[in-house]
This record gives sequence, structure tokens and C-alpha cells, in this order.
Amino acid sequence: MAETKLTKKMIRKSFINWMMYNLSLYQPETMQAPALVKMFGDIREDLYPGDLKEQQELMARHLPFFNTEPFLGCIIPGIALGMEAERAAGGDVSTELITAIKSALMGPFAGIGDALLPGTFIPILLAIACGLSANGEVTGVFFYMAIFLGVMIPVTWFMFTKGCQLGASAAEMILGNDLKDDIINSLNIVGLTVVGCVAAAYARINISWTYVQDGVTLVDLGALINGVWPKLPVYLGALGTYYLVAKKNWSAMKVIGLYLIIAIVGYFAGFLAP
Amino acid sequence: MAETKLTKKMIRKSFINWMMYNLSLYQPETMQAPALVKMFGDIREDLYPGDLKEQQELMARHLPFFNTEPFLGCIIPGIALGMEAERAAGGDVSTELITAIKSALMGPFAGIGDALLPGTFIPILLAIACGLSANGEVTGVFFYMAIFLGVMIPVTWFMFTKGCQLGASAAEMILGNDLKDDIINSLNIVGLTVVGCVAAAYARINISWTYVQDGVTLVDLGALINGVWPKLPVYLGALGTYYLVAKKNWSAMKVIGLYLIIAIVGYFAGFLAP
Amino acid sequence: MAETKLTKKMIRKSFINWMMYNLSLYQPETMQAPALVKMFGDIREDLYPGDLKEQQELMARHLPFFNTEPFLGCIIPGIALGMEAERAAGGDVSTELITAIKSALMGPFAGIGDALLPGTFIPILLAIACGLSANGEVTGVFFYMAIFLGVMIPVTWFMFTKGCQLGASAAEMILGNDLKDDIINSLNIVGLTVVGCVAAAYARINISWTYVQDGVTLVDLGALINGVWPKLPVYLGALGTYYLVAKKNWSAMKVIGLYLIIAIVGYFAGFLAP
Amino acid sequence: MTLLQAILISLLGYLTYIHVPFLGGGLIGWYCVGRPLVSAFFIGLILGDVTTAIQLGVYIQLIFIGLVTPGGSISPDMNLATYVALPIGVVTGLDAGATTALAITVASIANVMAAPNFAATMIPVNYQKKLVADGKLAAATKVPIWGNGVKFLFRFIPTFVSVYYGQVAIEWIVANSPQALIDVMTIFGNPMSLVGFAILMKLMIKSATDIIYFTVGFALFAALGADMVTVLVFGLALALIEFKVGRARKGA
Amino acid sequence: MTLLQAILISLLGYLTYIHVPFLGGGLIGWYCVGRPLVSAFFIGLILGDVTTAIQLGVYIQLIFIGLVTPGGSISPDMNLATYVALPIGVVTGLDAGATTALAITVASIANVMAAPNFAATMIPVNYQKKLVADGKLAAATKVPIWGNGVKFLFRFIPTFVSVYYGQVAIEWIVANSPQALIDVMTIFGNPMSLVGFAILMKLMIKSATDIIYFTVGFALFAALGADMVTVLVFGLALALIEFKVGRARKGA
Amino acid sequence: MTLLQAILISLLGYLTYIHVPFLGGGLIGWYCVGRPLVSAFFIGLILGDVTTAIQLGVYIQLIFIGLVTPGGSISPDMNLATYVALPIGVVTGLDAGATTALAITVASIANVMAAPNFAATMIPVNYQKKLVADGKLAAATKVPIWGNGVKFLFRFIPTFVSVYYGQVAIEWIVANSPQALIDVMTIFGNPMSLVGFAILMKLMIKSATDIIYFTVGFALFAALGADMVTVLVFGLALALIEFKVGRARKGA
Ligand SMILES: OC[C@H]1O[C@H](O)[C@@H](O)[C@@H](O)[C@@H]1O
Ligand SMILES: OC[C@H]1O[C@H](O)[C@@H](O)[C@@H](O)[C@@H]1O
Ligand SMILES: OC[C@H]1O[C@H](O)[C@@H](O)[C@@H](O)[C@@H]1O
Repeated sequence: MAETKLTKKMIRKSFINWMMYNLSLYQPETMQAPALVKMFGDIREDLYPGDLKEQQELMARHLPFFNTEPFLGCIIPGIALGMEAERAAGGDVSTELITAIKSALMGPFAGIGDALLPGTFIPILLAIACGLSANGEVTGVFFYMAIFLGVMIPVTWFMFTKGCQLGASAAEMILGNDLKDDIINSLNIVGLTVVGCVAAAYARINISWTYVQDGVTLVDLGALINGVWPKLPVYLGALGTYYLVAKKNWSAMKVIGLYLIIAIVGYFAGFLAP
Repeated sequence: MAETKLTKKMIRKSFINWMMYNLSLYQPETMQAPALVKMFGDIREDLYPGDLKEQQELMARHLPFFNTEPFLGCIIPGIALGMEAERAAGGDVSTELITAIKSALMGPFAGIGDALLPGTFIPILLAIACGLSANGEVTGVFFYMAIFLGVMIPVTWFMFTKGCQLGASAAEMILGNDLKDDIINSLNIVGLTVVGCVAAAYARINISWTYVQDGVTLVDLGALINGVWPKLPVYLGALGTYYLVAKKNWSAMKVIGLYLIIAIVGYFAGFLAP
Repeated sequence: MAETKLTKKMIRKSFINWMMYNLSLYQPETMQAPALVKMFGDIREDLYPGDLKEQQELMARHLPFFNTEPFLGCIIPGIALGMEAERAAGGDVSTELITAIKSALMGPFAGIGDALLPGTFIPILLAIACGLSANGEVTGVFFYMAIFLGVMIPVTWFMFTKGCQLGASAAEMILGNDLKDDIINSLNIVGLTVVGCVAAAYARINISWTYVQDGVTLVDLGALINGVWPKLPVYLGALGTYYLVAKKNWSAMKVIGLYLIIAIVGYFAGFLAP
Repeated sequence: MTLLQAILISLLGYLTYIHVPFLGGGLIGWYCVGRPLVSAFFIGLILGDVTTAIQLGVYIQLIFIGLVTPGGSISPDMNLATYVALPIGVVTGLDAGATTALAITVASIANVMAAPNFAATMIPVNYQKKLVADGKLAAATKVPIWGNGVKFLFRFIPTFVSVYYGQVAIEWIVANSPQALIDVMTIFGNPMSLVGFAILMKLMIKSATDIIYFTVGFALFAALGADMVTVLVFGLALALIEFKVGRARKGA
Repeated sequence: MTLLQAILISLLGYLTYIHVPFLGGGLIGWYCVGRPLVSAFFIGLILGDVTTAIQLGVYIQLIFIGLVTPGGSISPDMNLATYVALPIGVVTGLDAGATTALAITVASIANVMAAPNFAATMIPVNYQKKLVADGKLAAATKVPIWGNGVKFLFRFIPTFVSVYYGQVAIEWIVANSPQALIDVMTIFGNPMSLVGFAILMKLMIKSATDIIYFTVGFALFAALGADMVTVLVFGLALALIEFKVGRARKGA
Repeated sequence: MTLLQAILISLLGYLTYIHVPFLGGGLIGWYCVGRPLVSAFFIGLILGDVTTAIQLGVYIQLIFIGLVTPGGSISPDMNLATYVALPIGVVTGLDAGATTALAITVASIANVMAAPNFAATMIPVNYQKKLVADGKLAAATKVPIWGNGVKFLFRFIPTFVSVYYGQVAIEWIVANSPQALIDVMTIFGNPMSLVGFAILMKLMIKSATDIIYFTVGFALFAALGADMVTVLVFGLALALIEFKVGRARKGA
């Protein structure tokens, strides 16, 4: 493993940058990428002292889309940091590899992270906290703050630093160890399954066309189509969006533009409801 | 790949034969087989000009049981046609292989085809059509006819001709390419799973024995047995029928005879209800 | 395969011993083990005539925990018997192997056996029997006794003797045949899945803390936590108990002691309900 | 209703029955013109009141919107229901409720004919076998054309009688049919599709453990209430795994 | 009820308890004669009214028809319920509703005894261990015979007292038992079966990821409401996949 | 409510919004201080009545206890609901029912702002891109700091107006908003999270068959009613199988 240029201080600064700014400029086009740009921007001098061109490339390669669950998923910026540091130190780390590892991990960590953090851990703590505060006591509030931050700050710090260490050797692990790609394949499958669930749970497309006769609903198109398969419009919408983004290389903004047109037309044609 | 004797005209004639006659003599014993016999009968002279013996064997080998979803599954008669044509042209295609490929594919295409065509595509179109015609307008009627036939005629024609082409080379694919048998194994699994669902959904065995005391049902045998496992009698009936057909080589007619006896006895003994 | 010392009489005696005594000293610490000790104790002279030390070791090695569904699972004591007999006859059967095969099979047979015997077969017979006896007739009673014992006595006898035969050759099968370990891995998976179900179905941990204001339940901690994941406390309890038993090597009695403390504290602190 | 109208309607009913080839086969007959909504349009044309026919057609269509007929199980009998209840509804001015009630009644007792229909179909089928065996190939080829006449009898006649003699006649038939016969034929028909499934299973089950897949599909529907599409999705997942395992076995 | 009848009934109750060897073991005792329906017949013989006993027996049987006792969790206590409520029902002429109500009451408070019963059983178990260690093998072999006496105490006595002193006595007991004790013992007993499962899991879990299978079974029941047989079916599918993967790994 | 109190509350609302960095980021802001229960405490401090605030906070918390915001779908708008309804509830002495009703109203119409908010955020994002391209790296690094000002506008102002002018003002806003605009924006926002999912899918789907896994997850939720944790469990089982197959392929 090549020597890296990472100091404790750099890691700490990057960690804080990530933890604070991950969603600061959140939008559907690049999502959390601006925060990565900031994170690397703040240590660009440490990595490539005086070399503006390298610094610029470093920042530029983190401009494209990045999104994951920010806190359990903070291992990914950690890995990216580790890899960049090794690269800066002259290690044999290609920029493709850095992009590949980010792409490989962000989906699974989004799915799993959302299911575990706001989906499981937080509601349990809040349930207890609400119990303790039911009468207006502050106990539950302090309990929640203490336990939640007491657990999550060390956990995220551990994940991030773990990522940094792994990152430095990730190249070898992936190239020299075929286990890694089985792990990524498997993670992708969990990720996809959870994303399927989450799409079903959080996206909505309500077909509103109904035909009412004498006060009785004769045809309720939405109900009929959901009767063929529950939430079928959302499923088709998900596949359609995937098709546009993945096969037609549409940008997020273009897709959203299409959504807007469909929303306006659908609403005034009476086919879509809120 | 050996040259085949298939002309466009022969393919078109066979396609129309299949599309029209697939269920014409439908019964539980051989199901769609008589339509295959007709399809090959009509091109027997093209395949084996003047050779009555070969013609007879050709038709005879399609007499046994065949059943699939007729329209998405029309790829199977297509393949059979392709293979028969190659065989007639002197290609190295054994009759066992022709039977094998039909047997391998009919189940999966039955399950998948039923789920997709009448199970998904048609109800969606009809839902929309009912919306358009709710007030007695003809719009929905024309919409349904146009879209349904406009989609399905090209699709079935494509499947059938694709089958013909594949068929001519299916022998090689199966013999020379181990991928094929993984595909067939996998298709079998989808097929079996869907057939299991469909058996649960469409077959009924209602055990009616109840013991009523003072107007209160004390023992409801059907409910108790369904309580052990939902639709258990249907499950056992399916396995029993499978056992008779597959392991004891009973003909469909013999099984149906048994069903009739059970229905009569069960009804008059008060154990089976409609 | 080495010759064994098993006589018909020994097998019959051991079978009866097992069938009668399997749960005689049942408790959570060693469960069915005392019955194995008795079973081997009664043939210790046949296996190691006059050799008290071997006899003692024989019985001692069956003292630790054993539990399975006693009747369909009677194949396991059968196998153990076969292996012990071969070992006694000078066969190359290590004591580790005997322990290993018991450990490998008891879980799956517990899960599968419970699901099939009291979970399926018995309720079906009883449903019919209740029908036959609904008016107080003895018919159902005799029907149940005849069918149940008529089926189960031969089945258990078959399983047990099959086990004896297999047992004698089990060493070879496992060492010489890699199929066996795939079978055991697979059985473990069924076993684990069913045990998961059974844990969810039969274990209970009721969190009772509620906060009621003006007769309206504001916070119902149990409901909230079950809302995060149904039966989450039981799931965590199962994993926690597994951790103590498997990773911390706690004895069953020690765990039960902990349960008692938690029950007392939880009840009086108002957090656990019956 | 005139005699001609009744004949035309019954003829169309026959032509759009699932087994009938003469309207171009099931794609055009059964699955297109045979859908109650579309049938309504043509019945309306025959009766001279398209709008009313379609209005009622929508109601009947919605009852049968998800009808799948796997392995020859054609139950309930949507075709007879449509071609009997809809014309009567239009002509006698029944409202939607009464029309659909009539449709459901007709659809459910029509099952009685399924088994005799199949039995009678065996006659041309066996004859075709014999012709092939005897080398009479031209004749054997033609059997599926005229052989469908069997189905004509079982479809045209009941439809015609019911439509021409009207609702009162149907009610009379229902009231005077021997209940035991209807019940036994229904019980007989209930598990009929299992025969077709068993033959498919015979082809698909390569080793005894494959029955597990059948059982998974069964359990998903019966015990967990999954619909057919959902089961298809799970079946595809299992198939994908099988495929990957098969590939792995070959080191591919 | 005569003293003799009460003794015979309580004896039979003990003999058909899940842990008792003397009626040929659980196959004949617990799973056959011990089923409420069958027990009813024998209780009827003892009391001289087989018909009434069986009539009530059917009711009690139907409550417990699906009882499974995995890993030693014997809850609710079907045995005590049957041998207490049924004789009292027959003798005092209770109707079916009252009898089943009584059965359910008895079954649910009987859990209090489960834990002490287990604790007491440790005495002969530990004694057997000691005997083996001391080389007293003949004696060690006999422990499972007389050691079952512990269970006799926990089963015969409560049954006898309840049956002989009757419904009033039961109600008195229920009313006067310290609620805290009953509650704590119930809370204590509720998760008890987890111990047995944990030991099985220890044996079956080869790598940490195997916990996923346990969790799948758990989720199927708890979150999707699948019954045990359905979970078995899905477990078999997972096992089949594991088997195929294992074979593929070895190129077989 | 004093102006200062309204400003402080609106500021805190902004600081605990999911996208805001200045309270240490989402772990401390959104997921900790931003939970309604915890927010209630701080709002209570500002208003001088911690107990009432927490009492109402518990009610609002329980509505949103399971809120997950995958792929940027922040709906319903818990943050606005909390910071508007809770202070008004405390100050005007609303009871729990009225407060939660107000919270739900606010949460549901707030969606209207989601899309414009995202659109506006594109401005600093594109500017950051440009700065990097131009080599102005120090400036590019700072964009995520001041760029968040966009979110300030979209969060502070609506909160402040609603809180300061109170319930009457909110009701006036709700009543006078063009319904068509609200509806279209809601319809527009409904499927928005699909964009993020599609980008993730693009990364995770290696071959077309992988869509099956997505569909399994979809079906488990939509057709079988499984919750997210259960889907995670099944996803883990599928992943475990994939892993084993991958290993087997390599003979490991
Ligand atoms: O199930 C496959 C297939 O079986 C029979 O041929 C008919 O019932 C068809 O409608 C169906 O598609
Ligand atoms: O669960 C396996 C097994 O565990 C214990 O031994 C008893 O509860 C048995 O009844 C059960 O069959
Ligand atoms: O879904 C992953 C991730 O997507 C976005 O970044 C935000 O909605 C986060 O809250 C979420 O965790």
C-alpha cells in the first residue's frame, strides 16, 4: 500500500465538512455532490500543494451526481478521501476507480441506511422518549438527545475513518481480491430491493378519472388500474424514469421538466389528482 | 445450419392456422394438439412432397397433448415449425428434440402468458376503455379494438416468425450451447410458481361437512382444514392429480372419470359442496 | 463398513426407550438428553461388555443438551445408536462425529417436525374426528386413535431403524461424500427459517408502558415499538438470548435466571405486562 | 326482439366464444370482440341501440375485467352472461343492477355445460387420431374446422333459447333445473383445471424438489394473498437465481 | 364425583401430560389419548357418561386444535384445561359455553407452574449427571423413570384438587391468587421458549449471515402473517437454493 | 408572540431543516433538534412554557414518528408543521387536537414549495460548477455555505409569516391559495423521488434482469403490505444468495 498524505487534521476537517454540508445544496440533479466538492476543496492544498491543475481536476471529478444516506453512508466519502489521498501520494489509483467505488456503494447505503436510521433506530428512541415526556417532562427530550448523539457521533466517526483506511487499500482489495465484487453485487441487490420498496412507499401517481352516474361511481380508472397491480402507475413511472435517465441519458432537470408538463396536462385534462 | 424449406407463404399459412384453430377442439385430454396437427397437415405436401409415410409421421407426432397460452406462447408452434422444416430439409433434427422443446416451453409460456395477457395487459386496456365508454360512447370500444389488435397482431406475428428462425437453429443452440438448458430450467421455475398460484386461484374443492347444533355451527370441517393451511384440499388435489398423471400415467379422461365419481359420491355423502 | 454389534433386540429396546422417555426429564438446560443417557445406559453391557470405563464415557457423552421433535426426529437417536454400535465394534467413528451429527440434525428436525406433526397432520385428523364425534359419538375418537397410531407407529419405527442403518455408514457418507454437507447446510436453513417463525409465534414480550391522558392513550410504547417492526422486542430478545448462549456460553439456567430478574423488575417498574 | 336479431346475437355469441376459430381465432374473437364492452357495441348495432348497449356493457365488463382462463377453466361463463343478459337488458329496458344480476345468474349456472362440452369434443378429437392412423391426412387436417360444430351446439342453442324466450324463460330454467344435477356438475367442474395443471407439472417437474416451486406459488396466493402478477415477480426472482446457479455450476 | 373417579381422572391427566413416559410416551399419551377429544372418551368412561363427555370434548378440542409446543413452550396448558373443565362440565351439567370458558381460565393461569416445574426437574437431572460421573451407571439409567415423579406432583395434585373440589374451588383459587405472582410468573414464562431456540440456533448458525434465515422466518410470521406451514414452504425453497449452490460450488 | 420570539422560532425552524448545515448538519439539526419532541423543548424555552410545548410536541412527534425521506422526498413537511403549529398552539392555548390538525394542514400544503426550492437551488449549484471550471477553487469551495441562503428564503419566510400572523393568517392563506396551483404542484411533486431512485437504479442495475430485484421490493410493499424493515430482511436474503452464488462460481 502506498503511503498517503492524510493527517488526522485533514480527516477531522473532512468529516466535519461532510457531516455539515451533505445536503446543503441538495437538488435532484447532483444531490449531495456539492458537499463532496467542498470537502475536497478544503484540503486541495494539502493533497496537491501549489498544483492548481490537479486541484481543479480533483474538485471537478466530484461534481457529478452523488447521493446516499448521509450518516451510515458516510463511509463512502471516507473511502473516496482515502483513495484521493493515496492517489495524491503517487499511488496507483485511477480516477475511474474512485468514481466506480462511489457509484457501487451509494445505492445500497441509501437503501439500507434509510431503513435502519430513520426507519428503525430513530422511531424506537422517539417512542421511548415520548413515553418519558408524555406529561411535558424534559426527561424524554434529554434522553433522546443524549442517546441519539451519543450513539451516532461515534458511529459516524468510526464509519468515516474506517472508510479512509479502507479507501487507501480499496484499489488492491478490488483488483486483488475477487471477494469484493461478490460483496458489491450482493449489496446492489439489497439496495435495489429496498429502493423498490421505497419507490412504492414514497412516490405517488394518482389517476383520478372517474365516471359517476346518479351519484354512483361507475368507472374509477385509478382503482381499476391499481386492481390490476397495486400502485402500477408508480411502477411504470419508476421504470419509465429509469429508462429516460439510464438509457436515454436524460438529465434529472429534463425529467423534472417532463414531470411538470405531465402534471399540468394531467391535471387540466382531469386524469391526475393530487 | 441446414437449409430449410420454409417459404414466407408457408409461415403465413401456419401462423393463421395456429391463431385461428388453437383452441378449436380444446378438451382436457390433448388440449391444443389438434390445432398443431391441422397446422402441419396443411403444409405436409410442402415439407414432404409425395411422401405419405413421412407426412403421416409428421402429423402423428403432434397428436399428443399440447397446451400453452396461445398468443404470447405462439413462439412454440413457431419453433416446432422451424425444426420440422429443417428436419424435412435433411437437417440433423431428431423427433425427440422437437417433442422435448415443445414440452420444455409450453408450461412456462402458459403461466407467464396468462399472467401477462389476460392478467395484466387486457384489464389495463379495458379499464381505460370503460372510462371512455362510460356514457355509452363508442370511443372506448374503438380504442380497445385498435390498441389491442394493433399491439397484439404484430407481437404474435413477431413471436411466431422469431420462433421459426430460432427453431431452425434450436438444435444447435441446445446441443452446442449450455446456456439454453439454464434458460429452460429457469423458465420452468417461473412456470411452476405461476401454475401453483393459478391452481390455488382457479381450482376449487369445497368440503361442506358441518355439524350444526341449536343453530350454531359447531364443526365446520372445510373451515378447520382450510385453517390448517388455506386451500389445503386443492393443494392435495393438485398433488394427487399430478401423481396419477405423472407417476401412474393415467390419461386425462381417466382422471376426469375419477373426478366425476368423487363429485357424485361426495355430493350425496354430503362432503362436497358446489 | 465395519460390522456392528446391533441386534434386533437392542434396536427394539432402544426404540421403546426413546419413544417413552424422550421428554421425561425435560427442562431447558439439557432438554431430551437424559432420555438418550437412559437409552444408551440400557444397552451399555451389549456394546461394551464388562468395560465400565467405556460404558461411562458412552453415557457421559450424551449428557449434554439434545432436543428435537421427538417422533419424526427419532431418526437422530437412531443414527446415534448406529454410530455408537459401530464404534463399539471397533469402527473408525470418532466421538466428535457422533456429537456433530446430532447437533447438525436436531435443529432442522425440530422445526420441520413441529410444523408437520402437530402443525399439520394432527389438526387435519382432529378436524375430521371432531366432525365424526360432533354428536357425542365415539366414532371420531376411534377414528383418530386408529389412524394416528396406525400411521405414526410404523413411521417412527421406520425412521428409527433407518437411522440405525444410516448411522453405521454415516461416517463414510459424511467423509466420503460431499453431498452430505450440502444436505446438512440446506436442512439448517429450513430449520432456522422455521425456528424464526416459531419464535415469532410462541415467544411473547409485552411492553406495557402507556401514558393515558383524560382516558385517551397518548403514548403506548408497546404499540409504537411493534409499529417499527412487529414483535421487535421478541426479535431482540431472541438475538440477545442467542448471543448469551452462543457467544458468552451462558448456561440455560443462567439465562432463565436473568429472565426472572427482568420479569420481576419489569413488572414492578411497570414496563412489562403478562 | 325479432327472430333474426336473436339468431344474429346468438351467432355472434358463438363466434366470440373462447374455442371458436371463425372470427380469426381467440385474439380477435375471445379477447377482442368477445370482451363484454366490445360485444355490447355489436349487440347494440343488431338491436339498433348502441348507446344503451354500451352503457350496460360497461357494467358487465367491469364484473369480468380480470377474467383469466388458465388450463381451460372458463368459469364464470362470461360469454353466455354477456350474450344473454345484455340483449335482454337492452330490449326489456332493465336497469344496470338488474342486468348485471341476470348476467351473474347466467354465468354461474352455465358451468353445468362445461363437462359435457368437453366430453363431446372427444368425438372429433378421437376421429382425427383415427384418420391420421389410417393415413387419411387431408381429412384429418379438416377436423378442427367442422369439429368445432360440437361447440356450436353447446353455445348457440342455450344462448338462442335464453335470448329469444327472454328473462322469464331463464328464470323458469333456473327454477326448474334439478338442483342436484347443477350441484354435482359444479362440484365436478370445480377442480377440472387441475388436470391441465398436472400435465404441465409433469413436463416442468424434473426432480421431486421442484414441487417446492409449485408450492411456493400456491402458498403466495392461498396463504399470503398475493395476486398473480406478484407471484410472477417472485417466480422470476427464483428463476433468476436458478439461472445464476446454473451458470456458476458451469463456471460461466 | 366420587373420590375414586377424581383420582382416576387426575391420574389419566398426569399420564397424558406431554412429559410423561408411562402411557408409552408422547405418541400415545400426549398426542393421542391426551387430545381433548380422546381424553373426553376416557373421562366419559370413568364418569359413566361417554356421550356428554365427547360432546363437550369436541368443544374443548376445537379450541386447542392447532396447538404446537415448540422448544418446550406448553402454553396454553391444554392438558390441565381438559382434565379439569371437562369432568366438572359433565358432572355439574355445564353447557358448552361455560365448559370452554372454564377450560380457558384453567389453561391460562396454569402457566404459573411451568417455571417451578422446570426448576424442580433439574434435581433428578443433576443427580443423573452425578451418578454417571461416579460410575453408578445402572442407577443413572433409572433416573428418567422415577425422576418423572417431579412432574407427577406438579400435574396430579393441581388436577385432583381442582376436579374434586370443583368449579367453586377453582374460582376461589383464581380469585385469591396474588395477581402480582401470576403476572410475574407469566411475564417470566412468556419468552422462555427463546432459550431452547437459542440453543438450536447456536447449533444451526454457522456464520453470522445465517441469522438472515432466522429473520426471514420471523418476518414472514410477524410482518406478513404467514402461518407455520407457509414458512416451512419458503424455508424449503431457500434450502433448495442453498443445496443447488453447494452442488454448483463443487461443480456437481 | 413577540417579534423576537417569532424570529427566533423561525430561525430555529430553518436551522433544523433537513438541508441546513449550520447546526452541525443533519445529525444534530434534522435528526436531533429537528424532531418535533426536541424542537418543542426549544420552542418552549423561547416562549417561556416548556411543559406545554413538550406536551403538544409529543402529539406532533407521534404523527411523524416513522418519517423517512428517501431520495429527497420530504413529504409531509414535518419541519414547517412543527415550527408553525406548535408555537401557535402554545401561545393561543390550543388543545392537542386543534394543534395536530393545524400541523397536518401546514404539512400538506407546504409541498407546494418543494419544487421551486429545488429549482432555485440549481443557481448556486451551477455557479459552483462554473467556478470549478474557471479554476476559482477557493470560491467554489465556499458555495455550499452561502448557497444555502436559497433554502433560508424558502424556510424562514413562510415560517415567520405563519407564526407571527398566526392561525388566522394561515387559514386565510389556505383559503385564498389558488387550488389549481396547489394541486398541480402536488401532482408535480408526487413522483419527484423517482428521479433520485432512477439515478440510483442506473448505478445498481448491471443487467436487465436486475430489475427483478427492484420489482420484488416494490411488490413486497405494494402487493403484500410489507414494511421497509421486512423488505430489507428479504433483500438481505437475496443478497446472501447472490453472494454464495458468486463465491460458488469462483469455486470458493
Ligand atoms: O393456461 C394456458 C392456456 O390454457 C388453455 O389453453 C386455455 O385456457 C388458454 O386460455 C390458456 O391461456
Ligand atoms: O420444538 C421441538 C420439540 O421441543 C421440545 O422437545 C418439545 O416441546 C417438543 O414437543 C418439541 O417438538
Ligand atoms: O435516500 C437516501 C438519501 O437521499 C437524500 O439524500 C435525502 O433524502 C436523505 O435523507 C436520504 O437518506
